[in-house]
Formats: sequence, structure tokens, C-alpha cells
Amino acid sequence: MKRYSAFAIAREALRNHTGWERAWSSPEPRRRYDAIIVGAGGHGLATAYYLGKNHGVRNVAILEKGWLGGGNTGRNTTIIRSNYLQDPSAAIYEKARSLYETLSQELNYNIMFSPRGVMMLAQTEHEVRGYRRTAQANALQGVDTEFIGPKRVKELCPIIRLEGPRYPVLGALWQPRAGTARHDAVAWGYARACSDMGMHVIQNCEVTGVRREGGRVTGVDTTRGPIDCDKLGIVVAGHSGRLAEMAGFRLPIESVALQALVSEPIKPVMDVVVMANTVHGYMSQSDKGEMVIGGGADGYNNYTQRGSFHHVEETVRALIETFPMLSRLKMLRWWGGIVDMTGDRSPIISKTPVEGVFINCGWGTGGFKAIPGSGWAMAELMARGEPGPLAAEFSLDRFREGRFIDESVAAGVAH
Amino acid sequence: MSTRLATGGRLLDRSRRIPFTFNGRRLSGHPGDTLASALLASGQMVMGRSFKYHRPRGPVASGAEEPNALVNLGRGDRHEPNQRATTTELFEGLTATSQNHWPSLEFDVGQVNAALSRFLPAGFYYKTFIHPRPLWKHLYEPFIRQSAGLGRAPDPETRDPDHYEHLYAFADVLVVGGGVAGLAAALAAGRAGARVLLIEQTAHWGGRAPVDGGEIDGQPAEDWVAAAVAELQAMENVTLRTRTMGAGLYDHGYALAYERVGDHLPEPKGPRHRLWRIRAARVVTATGAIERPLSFAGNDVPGVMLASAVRDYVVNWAVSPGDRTVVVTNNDDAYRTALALKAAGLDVPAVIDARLEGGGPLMEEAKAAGIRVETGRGVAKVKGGKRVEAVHTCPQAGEGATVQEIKCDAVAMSGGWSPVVHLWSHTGGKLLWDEAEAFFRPDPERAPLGHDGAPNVIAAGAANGVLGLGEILADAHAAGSRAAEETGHAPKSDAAPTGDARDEAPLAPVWIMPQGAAPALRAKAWLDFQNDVKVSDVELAAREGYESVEHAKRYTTLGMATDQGKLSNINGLAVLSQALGQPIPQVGTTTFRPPYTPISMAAIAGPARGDTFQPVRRTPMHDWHEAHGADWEPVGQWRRPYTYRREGESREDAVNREVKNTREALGMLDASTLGKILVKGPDAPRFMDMLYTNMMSTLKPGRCRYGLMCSENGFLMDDGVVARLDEETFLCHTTTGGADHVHAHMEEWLQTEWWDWKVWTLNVTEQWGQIAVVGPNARKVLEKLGDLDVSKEALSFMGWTQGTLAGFPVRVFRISFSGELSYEIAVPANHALALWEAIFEAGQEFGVMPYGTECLHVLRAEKGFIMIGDETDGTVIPQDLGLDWAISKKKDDYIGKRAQQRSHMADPERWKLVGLETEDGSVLPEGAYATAPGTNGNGQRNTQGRVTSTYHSATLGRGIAMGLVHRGPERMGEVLEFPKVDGTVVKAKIVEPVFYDKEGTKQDV
Amino acid sequence: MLLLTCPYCGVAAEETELAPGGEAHLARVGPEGTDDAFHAYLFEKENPRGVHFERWRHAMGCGKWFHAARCTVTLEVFGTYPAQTTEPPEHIRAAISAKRPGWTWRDLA
Amino acid sequence: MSEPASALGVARAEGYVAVAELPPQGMISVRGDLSEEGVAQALADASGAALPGVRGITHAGETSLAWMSPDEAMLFCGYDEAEELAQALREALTGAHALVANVSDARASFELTGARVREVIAKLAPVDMERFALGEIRRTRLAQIPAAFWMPEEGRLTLICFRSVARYAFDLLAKAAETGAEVYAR
Repeated sequence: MKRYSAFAIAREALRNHTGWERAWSSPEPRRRYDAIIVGAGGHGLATAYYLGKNHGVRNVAILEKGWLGGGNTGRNTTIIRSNYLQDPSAAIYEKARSLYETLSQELNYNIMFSPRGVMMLAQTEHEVRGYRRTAQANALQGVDTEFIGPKRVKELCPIIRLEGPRYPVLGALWQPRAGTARHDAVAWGYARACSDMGMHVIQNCEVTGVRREGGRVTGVDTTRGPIDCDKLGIVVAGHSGRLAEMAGFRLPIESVALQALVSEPIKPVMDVVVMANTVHGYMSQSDKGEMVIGGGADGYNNYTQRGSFHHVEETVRALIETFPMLSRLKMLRWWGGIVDMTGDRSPIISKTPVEGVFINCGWGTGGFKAIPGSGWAMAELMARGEPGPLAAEFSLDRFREGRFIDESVAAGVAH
Repeated sequence: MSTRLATGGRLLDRSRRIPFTFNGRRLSGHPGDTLASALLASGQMVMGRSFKYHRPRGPVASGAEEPNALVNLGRGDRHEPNQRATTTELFEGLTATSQNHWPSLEFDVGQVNAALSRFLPAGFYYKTFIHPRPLWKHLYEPFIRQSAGLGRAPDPETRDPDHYEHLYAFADVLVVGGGVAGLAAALAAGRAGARVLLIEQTAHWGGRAPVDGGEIDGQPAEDWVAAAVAELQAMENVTLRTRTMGAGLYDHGYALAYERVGDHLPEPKGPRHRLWRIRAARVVTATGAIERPLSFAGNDVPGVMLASAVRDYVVNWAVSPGDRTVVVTNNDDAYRTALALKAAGLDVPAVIDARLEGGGPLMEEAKAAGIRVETGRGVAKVKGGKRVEAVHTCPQAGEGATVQEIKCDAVAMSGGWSPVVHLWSHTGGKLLWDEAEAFFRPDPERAPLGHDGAPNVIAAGAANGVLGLGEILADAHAAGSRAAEETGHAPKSDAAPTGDARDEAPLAPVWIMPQGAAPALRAKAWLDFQNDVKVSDVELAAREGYESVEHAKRYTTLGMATDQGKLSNINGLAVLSQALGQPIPQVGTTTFRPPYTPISMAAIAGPARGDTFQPVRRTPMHDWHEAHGADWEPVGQWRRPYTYRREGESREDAVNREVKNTREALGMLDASTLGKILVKGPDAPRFMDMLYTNMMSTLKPGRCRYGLMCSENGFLMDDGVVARLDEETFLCHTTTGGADHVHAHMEEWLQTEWWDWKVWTLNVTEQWGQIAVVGPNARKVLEKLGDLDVSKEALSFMGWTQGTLAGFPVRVFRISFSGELSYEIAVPANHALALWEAIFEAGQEFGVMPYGTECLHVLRAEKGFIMIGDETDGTVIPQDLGLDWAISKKKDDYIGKRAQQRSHMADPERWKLVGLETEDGSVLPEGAYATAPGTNGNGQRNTQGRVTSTYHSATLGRGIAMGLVHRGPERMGEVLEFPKVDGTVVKAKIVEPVFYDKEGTKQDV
Repeated sequence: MLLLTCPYCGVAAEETELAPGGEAHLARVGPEGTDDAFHAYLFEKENPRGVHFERWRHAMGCGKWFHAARCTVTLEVFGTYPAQTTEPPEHIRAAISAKRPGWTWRDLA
Repeated sequence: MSEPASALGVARAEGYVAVAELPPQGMISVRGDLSEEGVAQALADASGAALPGVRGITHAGETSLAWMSPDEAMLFCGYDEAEELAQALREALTGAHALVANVSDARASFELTGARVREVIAKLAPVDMERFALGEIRRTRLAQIPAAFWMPEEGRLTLICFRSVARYAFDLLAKAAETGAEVYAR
């Protein structure tokens, strides 16, 4: 594979860029693979990548019913942070964040990880207590966060209105090394690296059935014929329930629409990511200059990738109160994605009742930031057949035992 | 040179001039001008710079599809970036500045990007800036960000002075688009008696027809439009709205319309924008079509415009974009532009028609008018930098070898038309590829569905892929009639308006001009003018495997600019399909997302700003608190005094004063926010036993009991004192935040699980003001107020009574959340302030002071009482808090009981509530964790407990805290280590959670 | 932006007047239930692509809980009915069968 | 005892529609199966008004009777009569399964007057005001709060909401009714 670099671009420029090769191949499926990953989104591709890189499993196919990275990987607000309260969450999100830091170099594909810093505003006494607690926990978890006062908040983000009117900014939980990345590039970079390892990224190939023998997986049926495998990883946010059904088990999951929107591009005014959970809004500015805004999730099952308008309304009005300069900006584009919600709003990375079948789902509103950590943990689980420390707590049976990982406890919603 | 023509301009009031400024230049235009037409009339062709290469940009269109002419509009608090000059109506004193350049529009150093463009192909940033890592954050990204973005950001301290509102509207038939199609559809539906709402995004009715000419029902289009509007205005059942854009279609017939009420005025008289939230049984999309550019080298040079736009500027605003305009086309319609220019006395050196056989009657007409027509030809390239200087023609079939240079200062191009299918697609309507016309049009077989599963959107006229005046009118009339019929209104049998039938030669699809254009030319043929995406970029994406249209779009940023690809999507798609060697419909189309054109954030928020951003819930005593120095704390939507600060007092001082005074003399607390819910009925006792972990059925009338409420998942949800009013009736007190939630919880169980139980509930929270009178002197003050016997005998601890106090009808609860002698007095809200003041007055001699929520917290913490939200966080069960005494062992069921039997909930290893005393008397940090030896599998420090509440106790003069500790109650006296964020460690001893008056004598005197 | 008709007060209520309540027709599992039964009751919710039965409360209106039969893919509403029932009434099931022959949900068909 | 104080001290705003807070009104909530003969009769007797149908409100002099849900009615009367009337109802309903409560202090009431009251409400509530009938009571959402309203006659509308949010409701209504914010020509 040709390496990407400024020199390569210069060289190609002289021949009108006719010499660039495909970023990933487009092969016909083989009859059999050691492992099949269903879902070529960020999580699925990362799983495949670390299967190859960390565990030497390279006879792998990643099956995608549409186009790679076409699910939530390409529909989120690209925030990367690890300032979570509970140990298991902090562990996997911090693993992901640290992998993101060097991912561009590792993949030789610029995913534009931008460690610009994420602040979560504390706008009530209760939130102050919650975030102080999180800061205490993070210190012991090896997550670099601190609770900062209003003055510092204003220095870091001049467009914030501190005084309210409704909820004065009393401080914030600040994670300086959190940030954003170019979401599509994460999927493309992993796909290119997987393809380079000889793995098969197969698009427009929908799984229609999971074949089993004696409680063990033997392969899948697809729109491009049957394919055998020893191990099957299901990594299909928004469609996990369907796939689980094909494999013959149920998931504690409901699928709902989550919304986001962007403004027209303006010159840079915001160098950090701000989340305001009291008023349920969060915002950052993309490298293109668009204000990227996260909206709410519907409370009912939905597969349309269209949410209800009133969530956008609630988010926008909250952000105008926090950032008055938004008032005369315009909403450019608005979209929805389907997210899997579990009973405790935390993900599942787990073995399943079917031997050889593994599931990675339920990331709810927080999937993008976890991609490298999730892939790392899922690869470990699939390679060994047993979860490593990162995945251990995210098992399916925690709901049966009442062993929840509830992040909403610190302050409001977890994004 | 663009100028104003001596005559004409159907939309202008040429009798008046209005001044405006652009980049500080004082200019003027006429009422009826858009900013774009006025600038062109003033000879200002370059209006902005492109996004990536900072190339000079002039307007290419005349309406909502404009990608180039974006300006900063207005000053100060009314500054607004990225306004389209083509849709900005000129008004007195308008000020605009151009965007995305430094130092000036004419000279922009950013243009160096253009010179380097071959080194900056699509996706170049994915391939570089990779090493060394730190440089991305510190050098590369800051540089990219600075050069990115378009309009100037509003000032951080800006405060929008205008206001915005919403409006809920309902219609049988919503017609979007006020062109002749929309008018015809509205007439058909309106005459049938349907409730019709017709909206048009511009300030004018009629759309293109009056410009394109032709006759309707034997009269000029313009006259027919006027008559149609008049007839519609006369109909009671029809509402017409201009300056109102159909922004988005949502599920179940919900539509958003964006009315720019005041944007055409120097200052809005009412709201600036109004967001219509429309619910319509049927939606007719008569949104017309948008002309496509042609992809030839230099098609982005200022002066190159859509043929239809050139026509609009000439006919509507009497503006000539240039003195010599070359027309380039692949269809007949563009000849109308040539004829319009000629008619306006302007020079048309040639019409370059890519079709070998050329066009039909319109071409003949042009020839007859003395216009030279060259068929089978295309444009090899446009010469010029900030202005068109000439075009080089070439055979369309070739690779671009110049045949001839034609001097000109403007180019009118037409690549055919694309129906505006946005609204149709917003809720899932599917499209068909029409080979003959080379465009996507709505597939009637796969229309969007309404709540009842029936198709609820009908496309009409050009938006439906129907071209030709007569055809459009017939189609639109049918659409309007059908919409009326489907909403229960029999259409009148009147015929559709008649118009000239289309008589044009077929169009020849031309996606790249010339067909075999050499790479150098493709690298100069623009698809997306704002984002600088060229034919070569899309071809590169295809070559690199970004084959899905979504991949190509995201990789090249095609169609992601502020115009959302209105001009570029189809051309880009066609180029991609050629590069992939697949037919266009197979490559597919990108999804359309609302809004159709950008709408203001403020309009979305509507009235929810400032004081009405969210409701603030006020108790009857709110203003009194305000007047007495309340330091407010938001608790849910309520406001509660955190403390009452006196002159020169810090928050801490104030809290300590209130604590001391309440313990030593007398305190008053406004407890009105506590939830109060009535539960009544023969089955009320058993219902209460299910709701609460306690046994409530055994509570005696006249008595109170503290109770716990769990969710079905076992976690502690709410707590409060329950008073039994009579055999059948309970009054449940909830936390401030819990009232509505708990009431909904009760109703849910009664309505969906135990609907056969005879129980009624009623939330009476706001009926009562509630005043806590607390402290050693509490009884004295009540006795002084008189009427009611509050002696220990008459009203013992945990009892309640009712009567009159100081003449007020009250209910008095002898309960205590502070450990002091305490009465909670409920009084009808309309009298609460008066009673509060009476008690405050009478209490003066007993040293009364009001106290706030923080004092309340300290008092309860000193007594070891838990607080929902502090000791609980949604993961805590009552058993964790040593509240087993409040969990009935006799009951075989209550909500949450089964959940609490799960292995992890019953695990003896759980963290449990204890008191914590620092060795140095300091206050433990909020949320601090107690560490345990070693680390876990993920390298995180092991922990064995955490602080849930921590305060300075003014009573004890030291820090006190409560916390959840692993097997805590079994470990009394053990010392735990709590690391602080600064690295130091605080040591604290595990003690009983009750710090003050352990025997509980003070409250029971 | 859903539009659901409240079977109690007859209002065709837009979503913002309503509060969603999750899966309909759940049978409560109390202390006598097994771990599996309780887990299924609380967490193993139906999540179909297609016909679904769900609970709504007319929270900003008459306050009543009701059930809706809805398609999660097209959002088509087949009907709404009062919550005081353990399974969808016959006319609702008939309405669904007419529109979605062969539909299934849990053990219903 | 003092004079009852309404939430805003009868605030008033003049716009193209006038918005005025009303002095304290008597309100009695009754939970009971309205289809039960006993309950219906007791309500009719106490109010002197006919039992309203679904989403209906009936009037008899100063007294009004409103259908709030199949098992809830609200009786409006003079503030000072409420306690007595509530007591009378309780007695009339002894034996029946019902809950009667005087909630006269729990809410604020507003009156909107002007030819365009429907239009002003349409700015804040998701209700088809063009089709809103006299004699109907609508419980709905006013911006972000629950509210209920009815029209005693054309050009006059009465709205109630909880007392604690009276200021919010008044500010919204006043702004929506401001001169210059008219929507329809007719």
C-alpha cells in the first residue's frame, strides 16, 4: 500500500492525481473466514483491525449491508472524552481516547483527532457536587480532569454567557485532552488498514441469517451467498436486535432516533467542546466552521433515522441561552441516527448464549468516542473467547444480576 | 460590466431609490431589488470568495439555490453572517460586507490556495499533516481552521434585540410554492372547499411564469397570477403567505414553514421570524425546479451565471449582467434567455448548443432575431479572473481543442432542470430517474406516508418533473383536486387553467463539457462553487474507492456547503456514475435533510428566550424571599433560597448563622415546594403498601409516617412523610423534585396495572403553601398566634392536626427534618404569604430568622437524615442506607421488592451508609473516594467507599460527612484515606451517621 | 412528529402533548417470579422493525395512559386503545392484519 | 383572615388582545367515574349545570362544570363558596367512590379578550384554534407548561395554569398578544 504523505501528494499532483490507488479493495466473499464481523461501522472495523494487529487473526471479513461507515459513525457529533464516573466506563473510554491520540500515525490516515478539550458545565449546586465527584473518581482512574471555576470557563470559551439568566455557570468539569475527530476518516482509516492486512471489507452484503449447529455458530447467510466462519462478531448499532434474533437470542435493547444539527460555517469562535447537561445541549465547532450541535433522543422505538422536531427545538433554545451569539446563526442541516439503548444506558461487549457469537452493541448516545477502545476489547473477547478487563463488566448478564453501570447518576444525560 | 437597464424591471418601483452600503461603499437601488440585483446594477459582480481556494465569486443564480453571493448582513447585535444576497430584499440603510477574504474582497491572500490547488485535491488533508503528531494540534489544525469558515462570527457578547415566535396552523391542504403550479393547485383545492394554506418563499406570487412568458387562459401569465391571487384571497377557507418558506416536512403531516416577517425592514415591527408548525392532511409540493450549471473549465469565473438567472435579472430587475452574453446550453429553455437579452437591447454574440441538431422553435425564433447559433459545440474554457473576458468554443464531442475565441463579459449556461424534490424526500418519498429529461422526479408509487399509512404528499408541476406551462397547470390542478378529494372535499368540475403546451426539442444530457475534456480542463470545471469541488475531485474519489455517493460526497465535500448542493448534487452524481461506469439511478442519490434553506436558530427557539426560556416556578413567598436577600438555588424549575445573605455576609457566614439560630432559637423555612399528593379510596391502604417499602396500611388517622418509595428496578426513588387523613385517605409528601414524577408513577400503576383497584389520586402540591417553623421556640410562636392547641399532649411528635392559626385555615404536621422541635404548617396558597409574614412578625421576640436549603441540608446531615439525590443517585437501594427499619418484612410485595432480591442487590459486599469524621476536623471534599490497596485489572486505583454528603457543622464546629463504605456499618472506628485532587490525603474515621442529639430528645419535647 | 388520538378525550394529540411509556402489555413479575422471568419483564423489551404495541400517556392533556399500535419503520399508526386491557382488542388486530398480513408480535399474530 | 392574593396581583397587559389575570376563583377537583349515575347527579346538583360531555364545559350563572377526563371533573365557582360547595359534594358523594378537593389556590386564571384570542393561543398551544368550539375545554400544553382553556363566548377566552408558573404564562401570553405581532389579516 502506498503511504500517504505530503511528498506523495506532490508527486501525484504532477500527474493530475491519476496514480492514487484504492483506499480499500472490493473483493468477492470467500467461502469461509476464521472470523466474520457483521457491520463495517467504526466499531466493527476497529474490532477487525485489532483482531489482526493484536491477535494475529487476519482471515477476517467485515460484512456491511450498505456502505462502510454509513451508520452512526458518519452521523454523530464526533466528541471524544473519557470523563466518566464509573470505573468500567472510564476505563474503556480512556483506552479509546488514548488510542485516538496516535491513530493518525498508526493508520497513516489523518483522522484529525483534535485534543481541544471538553468541558461539562455545572449549572446547579447538584451538578457541582456531581462533577466534583467525577473529578475525584477520574483522578483515581487515571483520567486527567479537573473541576474549574466560572472565570476559567469564560477564558476557555469566551462565547459562553456565565450569568444565566436561568442557570448561571457555577463551574465545569474540564478534560483538556479530550476533543473531536473527523468521524468518516476513522471508518475510512480503519478500513484501509484492514484491507492492507488482507482482510475483506465487503460492502452491499446484508446478513440474512445466522447458521448454527448444536448451539454453535457455523456461518452466515448473506445477500451474496452463505459464508462459513468459526467466530461471529455482531457490531451493528441500530440493528443489533435483528441480528440477535437471527442468532436466536434476545437483547435488553431498544432502538430510538438520536438527532444532531449543524449551523452554517462561521469563522472560528470556539476552541473547546462544551456540554451543558442541565439544559441538555452540547456544541463544538468543526474545522469547517460549522457549529456542531447534539440534540435529544426520542422516547419511542423508531427505525426511520428521523427524529421529532421538538428535540431540536429544546436543544437549540438551551444553547442560545448559553451562547447568545447563536441567535442569528442559521441551522444548515439536521439529521438523525438510530441508537441502541440498554437498560442502564451502558454498552454490551459480551459472549452470547450461542457459542462463537459475540455481541458489541448498546452504545446509545456515546458510541463514536469509544470506537478504538471498543474494537480493542471486542477483539480481545473474540480472540480469547473470554472478556479481558476492559469488557468484563459490560456483559449481558449484568442486567439479570442487577449489576448496572449507570452513568446518568453524576449529572443528567450521558452523551 | 453589469448595469441597470434604462427601462423595465417588473418587480421594481423605479420611482424611488433606497440607499445601502456594501464594504463601506454607498450605493443605491430600488424598492423590489434584492441585494444581488442592486449590487449587479451598481456594477458589483464579485460578491464573495469561495471556501477552499478563496476564488472570487459572483452570483450564479437569482434565488434560494445561490451558492456564491453570501454576505455579512447588518451591524452590532443585528449582525448576521452568510446571508444570500439573492434572497435578501433591499431595504433602507442595509449594510453588507463580503466574506472569507483578507485583507480585501479584491485582493485576498487566501487565493494562494487557488494557485496551489493541484496540491490540494479532494481529501488531501486525510493524506498529510500526519507527522509529526504535535504539529496537527499546534500548527496544521489552527491554520486550516483559520482559513475555513465563511461569515464573520457574531460578537461573543452580542444580544439579539429581536423577538421570534411560533404559530400552530392546521390545514386540509398545505400548498408549498406560489408559482403558477401552486396557485393552480390552491385554486382547485380552495374551490372544492378544503382548508388551504398556500406559502411562497419570496415576496412575489407567480414564480417563473411571468418571466418566461406565455399565456394562461388566454391572458398574459402575469395577469392570470394577479387574478388567481385575488380569487384565493377572497376565499374564507384559504390562507396565503409570502416570505414563508416550506423548510421541512416531518412525519404524520407535520410541516415547518419559516416566515421572514421583518427581514425586509430596517427594523422588524413585530417578531422578526415566525416559525409555522403546520399539521396538514395533504401536502402539495409545488416547489418548482432548479436549473443545472454546465461543467466546463472556468465555469466559476464571475459573470458565468445560470441562463434562467440572467433572464430573471433582466426581466425582474432590469439588470444586465453583461453587455455581451454568450449562452451555453444543452436544451431549448436557454434560448429564452438569449431572446430576453436581445429584447432588452443587449448583445448575444452566440448561443453555443451542445446538441448536434440544436433545438426547436425557440432556436428558430432566436435565429430569426439575428442570434448566431452554433450546434454540436461546447465551451472549452472561460477566460478571465475576476470577470469573464471570453469563451473558447470547441466541439462538444472532442477533448477541448479551441475552435474559436468569443469575446464577452458574461456567460449564461443551462444544463437542464432538476425538480425540487427536497420536501418530497424529507419523510422518505422515493425518486425515479427520468432518462428523457435527465433528472430525478418523485415516484408516485413510493410517496411519503401519513399517520394512516396513506400517501400524504403530492408533487405538482415542475416539482413533479412536468415541464411546459400548459402541462404544469394541468398537473397542478389535478394535484389540488386530488388533495381536496382525499380530505373529503368534492372537487368542482371546472377545468384546469390552460396554457401553451411545451414545444421543445429534447435535451441532451451533458455532464462534462466537452465530453472528452482533458484532465487540465476537468481540474478547472467546477461542480460545487462554494466548496470548490471540481469534476477531477469526484473522479479522484471514485478512483480511490469512495464509490458510494455518500462516500464521494463526504470525501470531496460536494454538496455540503450552505446551498446543500442545490446546484451541484445531480452534476456530481452524474460525474461519479460516469467514473464508475454505472447508470445514475444505480449510483443513487444522497438523502435530503431539512431545512430546505437555512433557518435562524432564534426562530427555532421561538419565544423560549430570556425570561420565558423555561418556566421558573415561584412559591407564594417568592417575592418576600427576594426582598430579604435570598441567594437563589434552582431546584428543578423551582427557585428556593439557598440562604438569606445579610450586608457584608459571605454565603458560608449566612448559612452558619442560620444553622446556629435554628438550633438555638427559631427558624422558618418555605417548604411549599414539597410535593403533596392525595390518595383516596377503599383500596388506598393496599395501594400505599405497594407504593412504599413501609407498611402504610397500619398508619392511624391523625398520624404521620416517614416512607420510602422505590422504582420497580429496586432503587430508592423518593421519600417523604405520609399523613393518614382518614380511613380511606392518605396525604403523601414527596421531595421538591419528585412531586410530578411520583404522581405520574402512581397514576401509571393505577391505570396500567391495577386498574381494578378503587383508588383516586390528586396532586395538590400547589394548593398549599407550606411553612416549617423550627427550633426551641417553635411552639412559643405558634401559641402566640393562637387558636390552635399545639401542646405536646394535643399534637405529639409525628402527629398532625387541622384548625385555624391566627385566623388562617391550616393543617399542622408535627414532623422534623432537623431534629428540632418543628411544625410544618400547610395553608391555602393564596394566604401563604400573609401567614408567613404573621409568623415572621410574631417570631421577632423569639429571634426568628428565615433559613434556606443549605441550612436545611446541614441540619439534616447533623442528624444523619438522608437526602434523595445526595445519598441516593439512582444506584442506591434503601438497604444500602441502613433504612431496613423502613422496609416492611411482613409484606410479601411492594414495588421494587423483587428487584432487590437479585444477587448483586442482596450482596453483603455492597457499600453502606456510615458517618465520617475527619481526624483534623476539616470538611471532606465533595464526592471524595476512599482508596483501597492496589489497582484493578484496568490499572485504576481500588476504592472502598465515597462521600455522599459533606458539610461544615456550625453546631459542632467541625466537618461532618456521610458516605457509602464497603461493609461500612461493620467497621466502626476504622480510619479511611480520602485522596484530594491536589494529591494530599484526608483521613476520616467511620462513625455512626448521627452527629447531633443521638437520642432524638430535642424534636420530641 | 407523531400524531396519536387519545382514546379517552378524542384529541388527535401531537407528540409534545404525550409522554412515551415503552412496550405495552407487560405482565408484572413480583417477588414470586424467577430471575429469568423478572429479567425478561424489566429488560428484554420487544424492539421490532414493524408492528409494535406501545404505551403513551396524554400527559399534557387528560392524563390518561393508552396504547398505540404503530409501525416502527413507516410510523404508520394502526390504532389506539385504552390501557385497561392485557392484549390488543380484536378490531385493532384486524386493522393491522389488513395492512400487514402475516404480522407477529410476541405470541400475537 | 387576609384577603386571598392571586399569584400576580391581577396583572394586566394591553396588546392586540388584552391579557388579564383574574382574581382568585373557586375550583373544586372531583375524581370519580363520571359515567356513574351517582357521581354525575351529585355534580349536576352541586353546580346546577348540566353534566358536560367529553371535553365539554357547561355553565350555570357563576358556576361552571368542566370535563377534565373520564374520571375527573372541575367545578368553578366563587372563591368563597368553594369550601362549602366541596363539603356539600363530599356529602352528596358519600358511599360513592370519589375524591373531592378544594383546589382554589392551586391555579392562576387569565382572561384574554379581543377579536383574535384564537390566534394568540395558536402561537403557544398545539391546538387547531380555528376549529375550537365554544363550550369546549381543552387541556393541553402552553409552550412548556400544562394549561387548560375554554371560550365563554367569541372574542373571550379563559385559561388556567398552575399558580407557580403564572408569571411564565402571563409573560408568554402578553408577548404573543403584543401589537405588531398580528398574524392574519382577517
